[in-house]
Amino acid sequence: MSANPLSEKEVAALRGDFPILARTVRGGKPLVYLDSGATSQKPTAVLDAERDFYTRLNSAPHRGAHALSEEATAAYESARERISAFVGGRPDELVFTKNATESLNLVTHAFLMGGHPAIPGSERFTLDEGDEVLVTEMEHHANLVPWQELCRRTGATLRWFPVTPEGRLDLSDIDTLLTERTKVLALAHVSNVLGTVNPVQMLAERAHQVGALVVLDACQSVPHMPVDAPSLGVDLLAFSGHKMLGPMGIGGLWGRSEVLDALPPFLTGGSMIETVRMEASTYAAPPQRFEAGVPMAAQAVGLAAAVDYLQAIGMDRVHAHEAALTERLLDGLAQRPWVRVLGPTDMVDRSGTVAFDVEGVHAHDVGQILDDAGVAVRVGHHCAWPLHRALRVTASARATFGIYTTPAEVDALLTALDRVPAVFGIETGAR
Amino acid sequence: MSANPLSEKEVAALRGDFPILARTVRGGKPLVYLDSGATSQKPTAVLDAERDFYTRLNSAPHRGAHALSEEATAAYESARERISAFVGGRPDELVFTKNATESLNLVTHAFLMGGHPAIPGSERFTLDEGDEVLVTEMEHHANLVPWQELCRRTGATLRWFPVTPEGRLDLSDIDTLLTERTKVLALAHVSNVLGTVNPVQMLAERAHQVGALVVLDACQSVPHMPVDAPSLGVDLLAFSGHKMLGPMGIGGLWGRSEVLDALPPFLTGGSMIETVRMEASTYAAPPQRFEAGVPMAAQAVGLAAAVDYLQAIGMDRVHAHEAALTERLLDGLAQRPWVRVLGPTDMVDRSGTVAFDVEGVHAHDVGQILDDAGVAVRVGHHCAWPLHRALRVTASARATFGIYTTPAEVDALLTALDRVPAVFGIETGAR
Amino acid sequence: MDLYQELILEHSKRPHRMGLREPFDAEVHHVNPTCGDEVTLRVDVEDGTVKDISYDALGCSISVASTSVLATEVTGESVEEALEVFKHYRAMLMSKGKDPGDEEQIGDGVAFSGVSQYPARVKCALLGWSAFTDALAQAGVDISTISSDAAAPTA
Amino acid sequence: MDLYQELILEHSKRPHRMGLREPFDAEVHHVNPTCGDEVTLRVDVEDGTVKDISYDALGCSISVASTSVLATEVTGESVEEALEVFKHYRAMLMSKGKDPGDEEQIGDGVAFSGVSQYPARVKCALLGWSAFTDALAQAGVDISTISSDAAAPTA
Ligand SMILES: Cc1ncc(COP(=O)(O)O)c(C=O)c1O
Ligand SMILES: Cc1ncc(COP(=O)(O)O)c(C=O)c1O
Ligand code: FES
Ligand code: FES
Repeated sequence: MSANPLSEKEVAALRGDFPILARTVRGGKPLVYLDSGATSQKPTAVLDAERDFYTRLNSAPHRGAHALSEEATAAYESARERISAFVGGRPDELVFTKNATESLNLVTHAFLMGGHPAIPGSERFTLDEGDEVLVTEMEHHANLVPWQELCRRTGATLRWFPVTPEGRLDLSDIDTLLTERTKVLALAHVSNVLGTVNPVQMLAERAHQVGALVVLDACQSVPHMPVDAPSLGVDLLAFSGHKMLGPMGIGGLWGRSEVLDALPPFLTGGSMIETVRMEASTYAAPPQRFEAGVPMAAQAVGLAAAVDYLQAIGMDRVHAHEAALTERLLDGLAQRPWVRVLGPTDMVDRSGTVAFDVEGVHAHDVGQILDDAGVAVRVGHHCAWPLHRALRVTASARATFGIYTTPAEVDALLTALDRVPAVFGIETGAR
Repeated sequence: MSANPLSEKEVAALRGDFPILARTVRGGKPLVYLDSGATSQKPTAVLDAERDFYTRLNSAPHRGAHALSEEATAAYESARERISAFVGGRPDELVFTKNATESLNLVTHAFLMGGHPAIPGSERFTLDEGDEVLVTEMEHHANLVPWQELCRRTGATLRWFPVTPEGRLDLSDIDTLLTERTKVLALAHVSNVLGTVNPVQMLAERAHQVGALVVLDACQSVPHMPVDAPSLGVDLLAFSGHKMLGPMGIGGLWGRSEVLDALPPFLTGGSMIETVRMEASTYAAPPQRFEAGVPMAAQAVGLAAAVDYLQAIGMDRVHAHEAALTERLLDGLAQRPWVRVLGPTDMVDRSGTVAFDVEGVHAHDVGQILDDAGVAVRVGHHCAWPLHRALRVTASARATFGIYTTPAEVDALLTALDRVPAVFGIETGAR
Repeated sequence: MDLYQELILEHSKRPHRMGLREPFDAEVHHVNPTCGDEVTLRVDVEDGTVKDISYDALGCSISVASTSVLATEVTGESVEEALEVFKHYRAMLMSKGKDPGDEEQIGDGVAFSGVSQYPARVKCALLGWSAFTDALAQAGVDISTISSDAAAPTA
Repeated sequence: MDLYQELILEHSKRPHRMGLREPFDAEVHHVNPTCGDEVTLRVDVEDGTVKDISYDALGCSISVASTSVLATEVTGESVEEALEVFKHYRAMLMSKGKDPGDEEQIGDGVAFSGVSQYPARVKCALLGWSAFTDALAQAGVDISTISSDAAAPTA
């Protein structure tokens, strides 16, 4: 990608759209928000879009014939169209969920139905003893625990690609791991700890050769780089709105039409039905089949505004901006031998997520020192506990970026970090 | 309840808090919003609370140690405390969901686990052939279809209380319907079509005598009258935020501690875990066990503001206000013999939901004539298709109220309704 | 309100060609999930001509009238012509008021042009017509000239 | 920052009474799910007196130091006194800065008063202590004087 990073002036202008960035913490220190990987900040345009929905159109979409409901339905469906297009999909290929976690559970629960009598083709989504689900050791709990539960309940076996010490997928055993027994390959596009960008296209191709369904956790790619679901070759793709400048409480599940068509419903209730009798019901076509109850229409409208905002910048430029910040941080950390970076230390197939460990100091204590300087990073296992075990650390500190992050903020992190050795009395190897 | 209805002046003042009520539809006609049962309008205080969260505290609650995350966590948990108290609960008795539909599915899916090895006491939530689930014929699809699916998958039998022509539960066969075989009684507190208030306390007592779990769909009671879950004697209680002046995308499930403690998890993923290994995981205590993924914290804060707003008015006064409107509408409809009211025509155990049928004219056509006059009512089966079948109508028109509804709006509905016979050439029996 | 044209009200009160008749090549049953309305519709196709459309409809004035107009306009036409009429009729309904409909092409179907302003009612005006194209397909007629989303518009 | 008192840093670097010893009446294993930190803790109770607290702790400075202070302060006390110390210590942590802690009551525990300003760290300062009260309960001690939510505060 040869796009230019954002200029200092551009970022400064952008920051004006995020009122929270002007606030101070811990007794007057300017907020340095380096936790966008957990959740991003929201531009005024997104907040305005939501408020506009509430103050002009608010009513239940797909549930009325009156003027307000017509307008709310149109706004909701226009949001679906724009957000689906953002990941390369058609309007009816996008299901709204509350977050990526629900999107992934929607898929694992489909397999628990053991095929649904009212959904032709749903027999495809069954798992039995002897079948296998393949994940990776770097998965977020959201793309691991649901598969564990699914395997526990169906008798299928969970297998996983291990992670190399450098934080890449170890594919050396691919021929024994990805076989005719594999019914599902579920993996992260980008690791939320290591920043590693996985070779999705290649793996999806291999998985399809053995007839497996490919489920992509795109939580950490969709907000940060151009993502085109069809050309990645995956079958289903989950993402979260709140990580991509959108409101909380909304996520997405993109699915190829043929796949969604055959997928049994998950949550059942109003508006996902075709006919209901006391004895039994039949179900609507996707995406409605998966959207039971009054949907988060205001949040969909807000997320569409977020997508518009990102597209106005250009996702290749968003990516270039964050890559520049990542490089700056990796360079700075490389000069501090008492810091160990988890994950790739170069920029090849790497995204803007930098986790690190100060040897001899617990990540929570590191984070506390940074926080005291106004620098907000995430500490802990970041919902990727098995990955931390594999890398032989209990926890790490993690800096993540957004379009509003500045090089000066990276430097502020490094400066604050330099207080750590003194406070906790560890050797820095300097002097 | 002897509380006073809101005075004209009070309602006029309140309406200033709902900017949407000032808008016009269909070529300049003032909006007369009589569809609050589908979703309520939101006061500025709620929109401000959400926006304030986003512009001051936005970050992922329960996922960080930095200042912002601490503040967001505190705001989120304070919201839980206030909202739980609103239905008579303790803080850890309230689970946040995306809507009432998810709340109810959370319960039905718990039974699909067949008991969870990691949750002591969860064996209680199992269903087998021979077991029965008892619902009513007046349920919203959200409290019917999930139980159908559960019965289909476990081999249990779904039974139901029928509805009398007057729109009350027909309890004459209670002794054959509610028996030792009954494992769950799931019912609506208030019908979203008929306005009928069901005798929950008595039924819960009877159900507990046979050892059944009692699940209450309180979607149409919590927003409109004082509700105290513990004194109703139910085990679990579901409601939706968007129907009670709160934001879209948030719902609640209140549960007695002992019940929640033993309930297996539903959605799995981040932040609902205790420990995670590749092989298996263990789960957190409620309410965290049921809140996988980044939650809708901003919406929780908004909903807490809605609860504050309602409490400042007083739920007994809210109820009195809506009762006065209901009586006015029922009186007006009684003077129009060509209109048939579905549900009780007096005010005994009746809430502010008035569904009606103009004989010889389809509800959608009735709704269209009203809409043309700016009057927004809901038309169709209102997600209660079996109830409509039982009452021998395909569809109905339904007016529902909020605290901002005025007597003049009820009159506007009646005036607009009077156009219907002329347009569709039906006999009114007048003159 | 442009919606309730006199012609619509008349057809809805006295639907033409109603009832289920023999012989027929295919019978379908379509439901509008949002309102619960239903139509059962039969087609009799002979030598590429729509010989009969018979139906039983339970629904709003728009859905009943549009099914009645369908039966009136299309019976006796060739299947190609019938599909052409459908395409033009649907285009008008989907146009949000931009396409007033051409009487040359869709005959009395133009009475439904007002429906396009009311998205929630577009399904009503298509209920019988979607059933018809579905029935044609089940009778072995190639309906690929109308796009695949035709049968199930999401309004 | 009031958090990292000298005493905390010292205890975290050189935790007192660490290691798992015999004899013991109960052993528990507690985990802090948000960070993955763990503590294994044993108590030896004799004639109503806490004879020994031995432990293995993997965690942040706050959790290690607080477990070390626990072992130092409470070993040799009667179980009643130990539970009293716990109650006062917890009250201080939960006070959001309002209760500075009383050295008479909780000894070196007062060094942790700064933690109450950092809600995300309260769990750290309680990890070892919750394990301790849990271990007492498992050893058959009546711990009802401390309320039931004590063992699992939701910070
Ligand atoms: C009685 C009743 N139950 C359940 C629901 C479902 O609520 P939601 O759509 O918010 O999930 C509704 C409203 O739609 C309702 O009125
Ligand atoms: C890679 C990855 N997957 C899944 C999730 C879960 O997303 P959410 O919490 O929005 O459901 C996250 C973020 O928390 C993530 O980073
Ligand atoms: S309202 Fe049912 S088809 Fe028109
Ligand atoms: S960070 Fe884990 S116990 Fe303190």
